[in-house]
Amino acid sequence: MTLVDNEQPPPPVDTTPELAPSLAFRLIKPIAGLSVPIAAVVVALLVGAVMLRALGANPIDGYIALFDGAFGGWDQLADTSIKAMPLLLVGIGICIAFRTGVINLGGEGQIIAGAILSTTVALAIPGTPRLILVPLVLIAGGIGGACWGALAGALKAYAGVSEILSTIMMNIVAGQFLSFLLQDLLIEEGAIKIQQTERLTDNSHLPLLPGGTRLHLGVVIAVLVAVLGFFLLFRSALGVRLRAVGHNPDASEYAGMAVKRSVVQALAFSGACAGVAGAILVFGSESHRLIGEGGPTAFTQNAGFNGIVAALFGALHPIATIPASFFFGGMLTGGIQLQRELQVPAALIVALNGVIVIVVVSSLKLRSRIHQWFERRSEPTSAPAEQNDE
Amino acid sequence: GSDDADDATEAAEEVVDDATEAADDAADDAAEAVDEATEAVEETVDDTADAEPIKIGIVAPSASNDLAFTQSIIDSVERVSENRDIEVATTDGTFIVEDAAAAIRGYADDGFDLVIAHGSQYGSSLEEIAPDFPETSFAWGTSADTFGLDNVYSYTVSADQGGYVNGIIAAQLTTSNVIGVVGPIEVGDAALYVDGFVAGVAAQNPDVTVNVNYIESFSDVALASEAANAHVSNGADVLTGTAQMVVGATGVATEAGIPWFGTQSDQTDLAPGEVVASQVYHWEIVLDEVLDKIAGGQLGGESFVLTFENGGLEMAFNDGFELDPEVKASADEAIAALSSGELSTGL
Amino acid sequence: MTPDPGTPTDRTVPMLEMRGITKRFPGVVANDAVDLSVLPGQVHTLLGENGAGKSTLMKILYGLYQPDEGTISMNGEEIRISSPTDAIDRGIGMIHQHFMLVPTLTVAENVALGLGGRRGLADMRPVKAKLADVSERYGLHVDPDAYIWQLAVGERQRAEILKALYRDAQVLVLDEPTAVLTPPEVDDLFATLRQLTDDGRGLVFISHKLHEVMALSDEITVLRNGKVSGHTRPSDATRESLAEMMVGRPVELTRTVSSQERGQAKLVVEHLDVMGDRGQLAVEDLSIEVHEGEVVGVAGVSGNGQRELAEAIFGLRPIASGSVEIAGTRTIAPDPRRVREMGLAYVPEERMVHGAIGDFTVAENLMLCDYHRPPYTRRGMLDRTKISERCRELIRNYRVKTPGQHTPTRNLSGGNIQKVVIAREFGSGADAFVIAQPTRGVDIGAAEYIHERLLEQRSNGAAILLISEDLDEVMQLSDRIIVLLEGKIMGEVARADFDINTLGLMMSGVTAAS
Amino acid sequence: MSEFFTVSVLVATLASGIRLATPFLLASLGEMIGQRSGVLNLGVEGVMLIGAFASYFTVLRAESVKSTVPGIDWVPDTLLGVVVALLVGLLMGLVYAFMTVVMHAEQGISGIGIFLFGLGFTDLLFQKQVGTPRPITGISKFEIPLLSDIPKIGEIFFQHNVFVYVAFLLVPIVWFVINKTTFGLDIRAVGETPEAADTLGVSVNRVRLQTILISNMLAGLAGAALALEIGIFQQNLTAGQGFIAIALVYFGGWRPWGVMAGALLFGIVSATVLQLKTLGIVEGASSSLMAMAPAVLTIVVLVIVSRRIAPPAALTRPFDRAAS
Ligand SMILES: Nc1ncnc2c1ncn2[C@@H]1O[C@H](COP(=O)(O)OP(=O)(O)OP(=O)(O)O)[C@@H](O)[C@H]1O
Ligand SMILES: Nc1ncnc2c1ncn2[C@@H]1O[C@H](COP(=O)(O)OP(=O)(O)OP(=O)(O)O)[C@@H](O)[C@H]1O
Ligand SMILES: [Mg+2]
Ligand SMILES: [Mg+2]
Repeated sequence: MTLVDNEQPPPPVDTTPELAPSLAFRLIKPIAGLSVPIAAVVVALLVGAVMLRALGANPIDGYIALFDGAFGGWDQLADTSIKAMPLLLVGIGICIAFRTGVINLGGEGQIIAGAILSTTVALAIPGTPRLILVPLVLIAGGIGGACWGALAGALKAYAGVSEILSTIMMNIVAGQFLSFLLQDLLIEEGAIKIQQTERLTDNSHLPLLPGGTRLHLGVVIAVLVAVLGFFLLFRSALGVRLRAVGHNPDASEYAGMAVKRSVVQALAFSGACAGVAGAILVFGSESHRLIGEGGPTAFTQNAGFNGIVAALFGALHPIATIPASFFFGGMLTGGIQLQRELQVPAALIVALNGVIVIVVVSSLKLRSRIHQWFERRSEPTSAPAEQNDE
Repeated sequence: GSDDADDATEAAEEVVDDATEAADDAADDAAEAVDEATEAVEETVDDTADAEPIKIGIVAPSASNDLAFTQSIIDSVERVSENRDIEVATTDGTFIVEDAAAAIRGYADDGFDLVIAHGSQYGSSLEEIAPDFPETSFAWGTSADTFGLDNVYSYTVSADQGGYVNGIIAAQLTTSNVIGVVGPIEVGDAALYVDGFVAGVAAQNPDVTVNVNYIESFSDVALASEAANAHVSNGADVLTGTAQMVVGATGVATEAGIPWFGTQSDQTDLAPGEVVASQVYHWEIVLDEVLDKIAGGQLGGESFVLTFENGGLEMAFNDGFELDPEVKASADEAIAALSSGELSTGL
Repeated sequence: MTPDPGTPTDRTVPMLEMRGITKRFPGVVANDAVDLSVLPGQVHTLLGENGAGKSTLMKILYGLYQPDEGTISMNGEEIRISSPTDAIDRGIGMIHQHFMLVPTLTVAENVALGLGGRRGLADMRPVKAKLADVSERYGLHVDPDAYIWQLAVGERQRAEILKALYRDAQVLVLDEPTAVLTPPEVDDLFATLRQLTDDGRGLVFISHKLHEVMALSDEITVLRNGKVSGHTRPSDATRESLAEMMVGRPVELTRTVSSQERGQAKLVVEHLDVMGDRGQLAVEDLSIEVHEGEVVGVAGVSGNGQRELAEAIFGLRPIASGSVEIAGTRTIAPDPRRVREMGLAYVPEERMVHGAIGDFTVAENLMLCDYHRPPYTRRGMLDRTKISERCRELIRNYRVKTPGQHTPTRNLSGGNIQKVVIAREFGSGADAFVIAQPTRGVDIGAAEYIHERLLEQRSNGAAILLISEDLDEVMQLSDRIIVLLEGKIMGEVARADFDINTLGLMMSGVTAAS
Repeated sequence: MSEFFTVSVLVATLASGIRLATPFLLASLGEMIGQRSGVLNLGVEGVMLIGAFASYFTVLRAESVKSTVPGIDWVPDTLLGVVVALLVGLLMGLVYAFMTVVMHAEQGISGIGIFLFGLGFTDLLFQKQVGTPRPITGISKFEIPLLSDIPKIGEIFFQHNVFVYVAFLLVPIVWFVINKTTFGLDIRAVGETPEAADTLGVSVNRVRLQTILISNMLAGLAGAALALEIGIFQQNLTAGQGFIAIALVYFGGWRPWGVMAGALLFGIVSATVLQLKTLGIVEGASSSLMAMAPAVLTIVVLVIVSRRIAPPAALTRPFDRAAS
């Protein structure tokens, strides 16, 4: 996975030619740039419309239901935000890992690791005051995910095991371990065995935000982590090291950077983000417990993979990953409503998400080509003057 | 002097308080009476001309045509709809528990009369959601627990009973004295069925070995298929299994020509020559009762169990499989005994 | 391997003519109405500063870029070259500035690439047979079964040329072929090139080394900022005049280094053994002392342990035995960060692989070693104002040509990337340096500048170990020269005894003493 | 435990391991060819699902297919299913090539798009076109004459369905193609140093298009192997096998034999776990712990035998001459 370049498109450097392009030209340029992704989404939605039609549903009703279910009111916006939370957190982790040149496909396992550790903590010390317990379980989640990620990092750095292999395999391990715990050590005592823990005490649950929706603290934390992720990557010394290693590990080593440690750290940070998502999924859940019945994805919601898509849509930038996650979160919550109202299978939404990814990602290059065309039109007629401050 | 005055004031206040309370009570009674009257009126309206259909929302974990757990409820609601005016909406494939919670809430929000949360893993979410919608009735299966809420029904099934009957037959069909079971994860209704089956076999013929293989997945069809192969290679000549991934195992039964016992839905279609019998869940027994109670104004608080006795369980024998009449008779006997309560699976 | 019999060998009709070639890149006009013609049997040299547009012009000729304007004709006929396949079909061959070899394939496989094979089989026997012929004829010896990654640069260069000759190129472009070669290798190459021109082939030659240009060329075209700034012949030019045509100002080509008192031993290497990539002993029982205020040159044909030596000193490669001391402290299990903290800095030879990060901005590369130190980082967070100030200062002091400090470094020309690396290392406050190939592929203007800076460090009392295959450079800058051969010291020569012939002989294994 | 170490159980376990390894092997070999040319395809899982559904559905509706396409009455249903699976693999390959080779889309995200599409779309088609799971007559065992009669050996290696033989035969074939043909030379060059290949007139994008098509067809075939072996389709039939197949390419160090070793390791360990459970040696909750074994062992083995083979240098790097 090639890495998307720098923090931001380089600031408009002073290559300003003498002849400023016409006003109309300057107005059209950003519109032309934006038109491509918009057109791509429209194409994807048209494909979706065809599928809806084929399923015997009215596409317009379908999209109204989808939109309404995703963004149609405060409750819907809250649900969408809650759904976006794990995508965002995993996505931030992906930004960190991918920019360090590490392909973390282990979000699923790291979410589970975070959930297991945080749940264990909450079950062990149920009487702790909320003000202490809530931060504690979040931290425990982060630590759980970080350890699981760091293990893959250490395998890569010190044993030469590709992280693509180890993270995929470790997802399986974590899923089975969760299943084991929920059959044995952590299962709720009851007449019928359900793979779930007992109800976690209210003082461990993430507080709801005012406003009467189900929006909880977890969403705020996710956004906060995105901002932290941004500062980590682009404003801290550590970020310089991680990105340097991501772009060119050899040059980084020659410059005196600890490459192996960076790989482990990147996966630890990445795992920590996913682990926090795991904790929030437990402590922000409607059910107030960790449920693994029906397989690990019943709990992780596949966020370990969907988060990758969100991060790449956000150009591996933690802040841009916020709207990207929100968009995919909306697709998922809207999909539930679409299914309920029009009785089309939920699989449609999964397929439609695939189509959106396919079409939008294909269009990105087109966009940069258009961008280049404009660049060329506005280029100077002779080689640029030497830009020395002499 | 001042003390007396104080006392007097207190006494006066008490009197006033009492009076207010009495007035409140009266008002409450009146309001209740009005409510009841309204309800009565509404009921009559329902019973007579207008007849707005009862809206039922179903939320279930796997596909509605999985020939297993989810399909059992869909089919049952279908059967109920033959005699009743109901309108059904389904959200299936909701294996993500939080999505199920959202769907349950969505149906309640949309004013559905009955929301069926068909998955034991949905219970804990329902426990939190149901109190927010006191006017809506919820049904949760499979479980015996209603959380003490008066708008939640729960329903479950003595899956062990059918398992037991299947076990009795299976023990008579095996010649190798080895039987294989392909299970998903050892929890809930699946574990109950398997345990019942093992008990049935043991009751019939203690010499038969039952190899139980939980493949640790509800969805891995390929692994289920290979688990069945493993059973066959270990000498099993009768197979059974439960949950939606067994469609992988029935193929192995077909190929090897080995008898198969089904559960949850009639699985004859999966292996027309090999399925001996399937335990079929008739949730309509529960549904009918629940709908009657809802019509009567009771929104929950009760729990139902499908058994042979109440007709919620039925053995569907496959006509395409020639079963020795003696064996069939022993099965019928077991069913009768289980129905009458003479016999228990011991679970 | 005679020239195509159908080709007239009339040596006055240009076999290649490029006319009015213009090529624009976003923000740059790389070629502006450039004309170039090559006669059969002629070496036509393209000269110009880094980024003048030489490679671009040649990439157009080879079908890698399409010109925005202009025409190309061969043997009088106008042609369109839309891909390298077209170019190869027309008899154009190119030795690229950066080797175009697949390191994981053998020499023979690299040669056979794209040729197809009988029934789709990659049978190397006929390839090797023909390759043996070509090698024999032009004296280009490389083991056809060796993997490219196993080869030294000189051998890679020969493999590159063989690829073109195997395809019977009539016009051969050589983009800085000598940048990585040692003087004896250059001599061999030139002998081969003369043989090629004798066959009637036309050559386009690009180099930053003026003495080579003077020695080899028939015609010289000078480019500046994408335009032709002059056209001449060696007989009408001097190195000084060429330099001035390129740079637009007089350039000091020879430099006298004043002798100065050396101080204490700063970098001491004793009895060092280091293993190479292929498990052989690459450095053997090697001892060197570099004192404050002294430049010690390490000369030698590439692949004789120079890289391993530098990497071992820096902790990038394990030391098999022996020791390294920096400022009196022995490095134990060193890693680059600790070595740097001990005051040693390193300019590695491969700037794009080891020296700089192409996707990072100029500013980020300038700070690559210091970013984590105060005042640039406080409590873990970068101080962007301080960093920006520092970068502006370095860019100004080292005359780095860049649109701005936030430009991605890969968009800079090679010489400027090298200046970025030099600026970073010299600006790091270190007082001892290991510097490898500081001016490889760098134009004379920039090279002059880098040399100036190096000597400035020396006069400030820095200890400098200068590793270079460019004998002129080593002789110009060093106080004494150590010659390396097969990982061992062949001998040491003091400044007073510098002589290009003696050194050349020592490099090939003949000791000065004998 | 002693029950496990009987000859018949060991033989059955090995045979079962080989069967389980087959879909992995087919998909991994395809992925490996793609990666050798510099293309990472994370969409294998999706293409496997599409291939599985296509072959299943074709067999299910073989009659109507045969009545619409004249002259193919003689073709066995399963073969028809395989052909259709290869065709849809080809189609998905074209889509993926359009995205990554023509449009230069980011390979990782493109693959995930294909995966999501495959996952949702097959589920949708299955629900709308098939409904409840309906068994088909899948592919049956083909006992290789003579060889299958060898005691033990015959049972382990020569009593399988055709997919098994095809998959294992592909190993030397792929090795030969990559190492001994000009096409293989092109693949290796393009995956390592596309610029160099380009300067010698090798069309980087055409080679990549070809490997993408091959790789997707093999993924489709892997799906068919799965569906036709089990004789049924269900949503998410592959249950993560495509991702494991990708991991096995890394396990195998981009070498066909290494990939085969990985697939066999994974398959045989899975089969062993199944046997241990079947025999009641592993019971209860600990059977979840045992289910980790294939994943854990793959990592452990790789740590022990680690050869640190570098991936193809140009993996995931789109090639664009104008920008190089
Ligand atoms: N692919 C490209 N995209 C954008 N700009 C380019 C590209 N290739 C070259 N340029 C620009 O064209 C100019 C000329 O580059 P060129 O490679 O021809 O220089 P050169 O004369 O070969 O330099 P050097 O001596 O360093 O090799 C450079 O300033 C550079 O900015
Ligand atoms: N994508 C790009 N955008 C802008 N300029 C580019 C780009 N790629 C290359 N260039 C320019 O192309 C020029 C030449 O690139 P080339 O690949 O020939 O190597 P170089 O770095 O110039 O070589 P050397 O190290 O010998 O100077 C550089 O000056 C650089 O400025
Ligand atoms: Mg150049
Ligand atoms: Mg250059």
